[in-house]
Amino acid sequence: MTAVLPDLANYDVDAVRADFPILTREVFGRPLVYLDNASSSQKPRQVLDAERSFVEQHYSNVHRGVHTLSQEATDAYESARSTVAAFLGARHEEVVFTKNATEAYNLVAHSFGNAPAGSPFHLGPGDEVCVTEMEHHSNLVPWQMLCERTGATLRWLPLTDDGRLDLTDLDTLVNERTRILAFVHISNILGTANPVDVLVARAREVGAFTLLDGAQSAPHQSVDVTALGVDFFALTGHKMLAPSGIGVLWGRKELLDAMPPFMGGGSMIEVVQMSGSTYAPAPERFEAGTPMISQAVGLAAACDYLSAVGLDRIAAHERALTAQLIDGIRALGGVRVIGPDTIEMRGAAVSFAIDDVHPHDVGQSLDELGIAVRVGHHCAFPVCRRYGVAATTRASSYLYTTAAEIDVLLEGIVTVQRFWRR
Amino acid sequence: MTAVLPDLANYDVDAVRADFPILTREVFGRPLVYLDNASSSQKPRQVLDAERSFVEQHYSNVHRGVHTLSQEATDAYESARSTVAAFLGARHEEVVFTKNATEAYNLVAHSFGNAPAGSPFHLGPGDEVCVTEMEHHSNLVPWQMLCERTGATLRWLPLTDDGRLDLTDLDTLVNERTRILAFVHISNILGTANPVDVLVARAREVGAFTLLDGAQSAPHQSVDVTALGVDFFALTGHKMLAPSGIGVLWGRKELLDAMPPFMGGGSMIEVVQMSGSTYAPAPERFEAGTPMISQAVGLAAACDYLSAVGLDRIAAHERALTAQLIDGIRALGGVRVIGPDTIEMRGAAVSFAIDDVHPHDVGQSLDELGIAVRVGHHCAFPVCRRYGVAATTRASSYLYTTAAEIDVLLEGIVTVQRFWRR
Amino acid sequence: MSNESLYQEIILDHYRNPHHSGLRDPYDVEVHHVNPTCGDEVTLRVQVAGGVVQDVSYDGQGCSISQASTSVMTDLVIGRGVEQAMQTSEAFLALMQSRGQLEPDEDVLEDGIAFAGVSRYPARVKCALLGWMAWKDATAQAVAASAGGAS
Amino acid sequence: MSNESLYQEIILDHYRNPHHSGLRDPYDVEVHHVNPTCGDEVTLRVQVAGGVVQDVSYDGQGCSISQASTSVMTDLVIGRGVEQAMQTSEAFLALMQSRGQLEPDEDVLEDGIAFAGVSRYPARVKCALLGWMAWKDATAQAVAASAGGAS
Ligand SMILES: Cc1ncc(COP(=O)(O)O)c(C=O)c1O
Ligand SMILES: Cc1ncc(COP(=O)(O)O)c(C=O)c1O
Repeated sequence: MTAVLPDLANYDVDAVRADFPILTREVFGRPLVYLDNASSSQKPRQVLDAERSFVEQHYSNVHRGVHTLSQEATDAYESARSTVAAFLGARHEEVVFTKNATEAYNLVAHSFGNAPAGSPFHLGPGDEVCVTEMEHHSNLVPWQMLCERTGATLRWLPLTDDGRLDLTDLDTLVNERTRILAFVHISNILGTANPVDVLVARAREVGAFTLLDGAQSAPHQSVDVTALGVDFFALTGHKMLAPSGIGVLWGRKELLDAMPPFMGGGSMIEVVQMSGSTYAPAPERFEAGTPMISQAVGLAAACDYLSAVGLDRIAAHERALTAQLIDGIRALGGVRVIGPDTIEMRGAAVSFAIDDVHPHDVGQSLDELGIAVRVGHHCAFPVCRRYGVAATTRASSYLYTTAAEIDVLLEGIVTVQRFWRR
Repeated sequence: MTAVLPDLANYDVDAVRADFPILTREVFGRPLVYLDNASSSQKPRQVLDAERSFVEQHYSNVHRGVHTLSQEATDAYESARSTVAAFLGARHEEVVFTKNATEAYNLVAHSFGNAPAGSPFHLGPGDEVCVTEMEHHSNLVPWQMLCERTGATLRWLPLTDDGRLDLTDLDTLVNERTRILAFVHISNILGTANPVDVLVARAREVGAFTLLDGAQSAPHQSVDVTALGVDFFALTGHKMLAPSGIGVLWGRKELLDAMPPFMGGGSMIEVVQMSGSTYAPAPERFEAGTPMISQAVGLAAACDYLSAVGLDRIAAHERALTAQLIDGIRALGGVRVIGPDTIEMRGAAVSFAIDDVHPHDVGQSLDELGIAVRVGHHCAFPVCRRYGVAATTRASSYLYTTAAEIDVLLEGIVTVQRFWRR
Repeated sequence: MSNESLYQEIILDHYRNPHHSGLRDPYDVEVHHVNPTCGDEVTLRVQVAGGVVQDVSYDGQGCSISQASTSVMTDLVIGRGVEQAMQTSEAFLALMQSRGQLEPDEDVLEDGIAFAGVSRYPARVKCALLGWMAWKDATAQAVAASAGGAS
Repeated sequence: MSNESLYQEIILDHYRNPHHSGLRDPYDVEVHHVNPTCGDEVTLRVQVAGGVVQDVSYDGQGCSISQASTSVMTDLVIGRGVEQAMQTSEAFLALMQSRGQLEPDEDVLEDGIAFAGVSRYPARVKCALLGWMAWKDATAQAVAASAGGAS
């Protein structure tokens, strides 16, 4: 891929937008205003082209083949792994490709669940897993299921009224019995950015493993897993310009190599006999079956694209938009932000509630104005319950969002308020 | 997708080939002769175009969103499910999208492994799982792991010298203790087509569930899961013209709805509380996290393409090529087919051994002639051991393979023999 | 909102002025249904006598679609024979599952035809069905109970 | 085969006429290594004395690359000091892992430079390393044993 990017001395959002074919679409005769990025992002032609030219010229299955296409495909797949590793400040062998972030959490939970007594990963009655009340279902349900299977106990850090983690009881909730502390880097529903250092420090004190859900951070800011000091980190490609169907589990190599496998099948084995098998080292151990070959190529192209634009610039751009949105909402009246209502320690997803209008009606009415926002529980049911709402409306920007689009949303909210005022 | 296909009154392989951009490639200055289809197939532009135009015009995350793109993407994803269901003679709700066939087998094995005592899916010591000695690792290792977790016993149907299932002890090996009989429809290494009816009849007698590995059948012949009478069936998209990163588990609806979930996360839930969750019915129950959205669209386009060409014609075309290859090999001398050496009850994958030449050297030398074949254990280690070889060379044709290409391969084998004769 | 809007005037009218709302006595059966995907809920009572739906009353939380649909439903079933009302409910269900492909029959569905557009929005179909499903459940229970009592 | 061929004449020569093949006495350590991805195997013996690799003998099954590479290896280590031989082995390993990016040093690797092309074929790298890894393992054991004996 040669990402022909303009000079972005001043962040040139129009140049970025020109790379995204779908952004020229109209909805109900209006220009599409895509503010559902926390759910999934659109794809630039650089990513689509990288995947397509790979498939049209070099496609084959990967690993172990000796013919030319097989070597080329393996090279492309493995150099995609290197690109992602570099993107995360990690080593090549520490990057496991999964189909999404959800599989990554299930992988770790199942692997731990398969560990025999005596293994450092083993869990049983008396052991604890700690999460937070703001987890996405993907980083909650696998741990519930693991606890059910093993008899371990699930605990969770509660939330404050202003949408932050309540760390008052951190030392009780994360304790000597805690085997793993799994938490979200940036909440997809509240937008909250969590204090990774504080949580990692406590986990280290008690010898618990840490897993960080980076589904909402990796697309929006530069991430260095080594600097973060966690043991596991996951991201999902479709939220960061890459194709659907690919995600990443990053784990420290010595942990991955020591963990039992999750899924069994081709590529993850060493020697297979009918009576039993031995397993390959990581990352292969966790990549059973034919992998997401062209999707890995697409993900690498997405990482390249994001790096070329610059994660720091993207973060700064989104920060300005988030401030504009939060300030705008406050100015409107009759609309309440659910989650932090300042831009300190937060991401670009902003959930809100319009007085007396059901989120479904908000979302549908905004759609008729061309504005795509998400309504619902955002796979974070417990958060809705915590803040006493059945659902929220969420607007989330990304590198191609413009200040003008935020204005369209704010005007749209006014239209909705007028229309539904009874 | 509108597959503009020529009239194929006589199977027009050139017209088919024109749809596959990669087939114009050269390798070492020679036209690519791609005979590694059992490992993975190439993709026609109809599939690439379907996926790309979806992403450029309708992409969004699926399910629960109310905005237009979200509805369009959900429609595309769910109608892909309908297309695949129709392709298999199944019902919409019986089609679960997975990342590959391997995940499908792990899904069933893990779900069974999660079933509490008393459940029809529960396994424990004294229970048995039966497979065959010709399974792909993907349909073997998950069952080994399940047996290890549950204390159940793994048994297997052995092979005859001519590459068939040895059914002599079928009634002992599949017995009242057998909970599930998992077997391959068409072997990827031997080419053998197994007698599904005989095995299903025996499984029914003893009340065992049946799972059929269709990774090598669905791409090459028309499959009707209802007529086959099995309980579960799986395929993998990349072997049937679809993108990598997508597969299908088909299961009878009443079974899928009753089975415990495999992975936890978004979309597969009904109500989530911190203290525990309830799960959605199938297929959602088994599709945790953001699915392979554009890949499902690609898979549906692949099904449409295969149907337009006609599975029966494709099967007939491959049958002729397989006969040509087997006869040609026999005529050469010094080459032994590993697996059935007639075209009765077999697929298009032909494994062989050239006297005194290591398969790695065969594969590499053929590559230098532009011919892509697979060498190795083909993820079927026990089969190699059974036939006393470390590895085989395998040539496998598909709908775009020509008789001329089979001739090139046969000549290539002669060249290899000459070159390596010491 | 636009012409193609989901929000037909009929829907907005029912939402703003729901028919038969509020919980009333007497009733045979009361049910509580929840739409797990959005948390909407309805509590609904039915009274059936002589094979006729005598009354349906309800109270609930939800979006305009679910509220209006429940209101329309009460118009279509109260005072009708159970069998006929069940048929109407099937017709509404079929319309909702049609993904915009069915031409609704005004003679059968009356104001319910305004929901035809909803069927193009699978995410909203559950909203439109919430009240109907609650009614069907409650009525089936009431019929079963009276049949049980009669036998 | 073509000019770009993996199969350089040097490789074919060693494959057809392997040097130092066959198992010989005396030896200090014997190891058996298997390449699980293709089933190739080698049984290899080393004799070390006075810090020098006195002999390496072997017997094995495998493709031309693994056979020839083992033959080349014996030429490069027999009669050399253990330390120097280990350095040569590291140089060969580095070449194999270079994915075609390293220019091999003929002074160090002699016939081993013919394997430079193999590094472009990750699937074959394990073949080329089989004999080397077996030698390294056996030699390390022999050195450890004699060090243990001496202390
Ligand atoms: C017979 C058979 N079963 C299962 C598989 C596994 O397919 P996948 O690797 O796509 O999961 C394959 C292909 O590798 C196969 O040939
Ligand atoms: C915070 C967070 N974690 C995890 C996920 C799960 O990602 P995926 O559905 O791609 O597995 C998401 C996105 O839905 C998310 O926002």
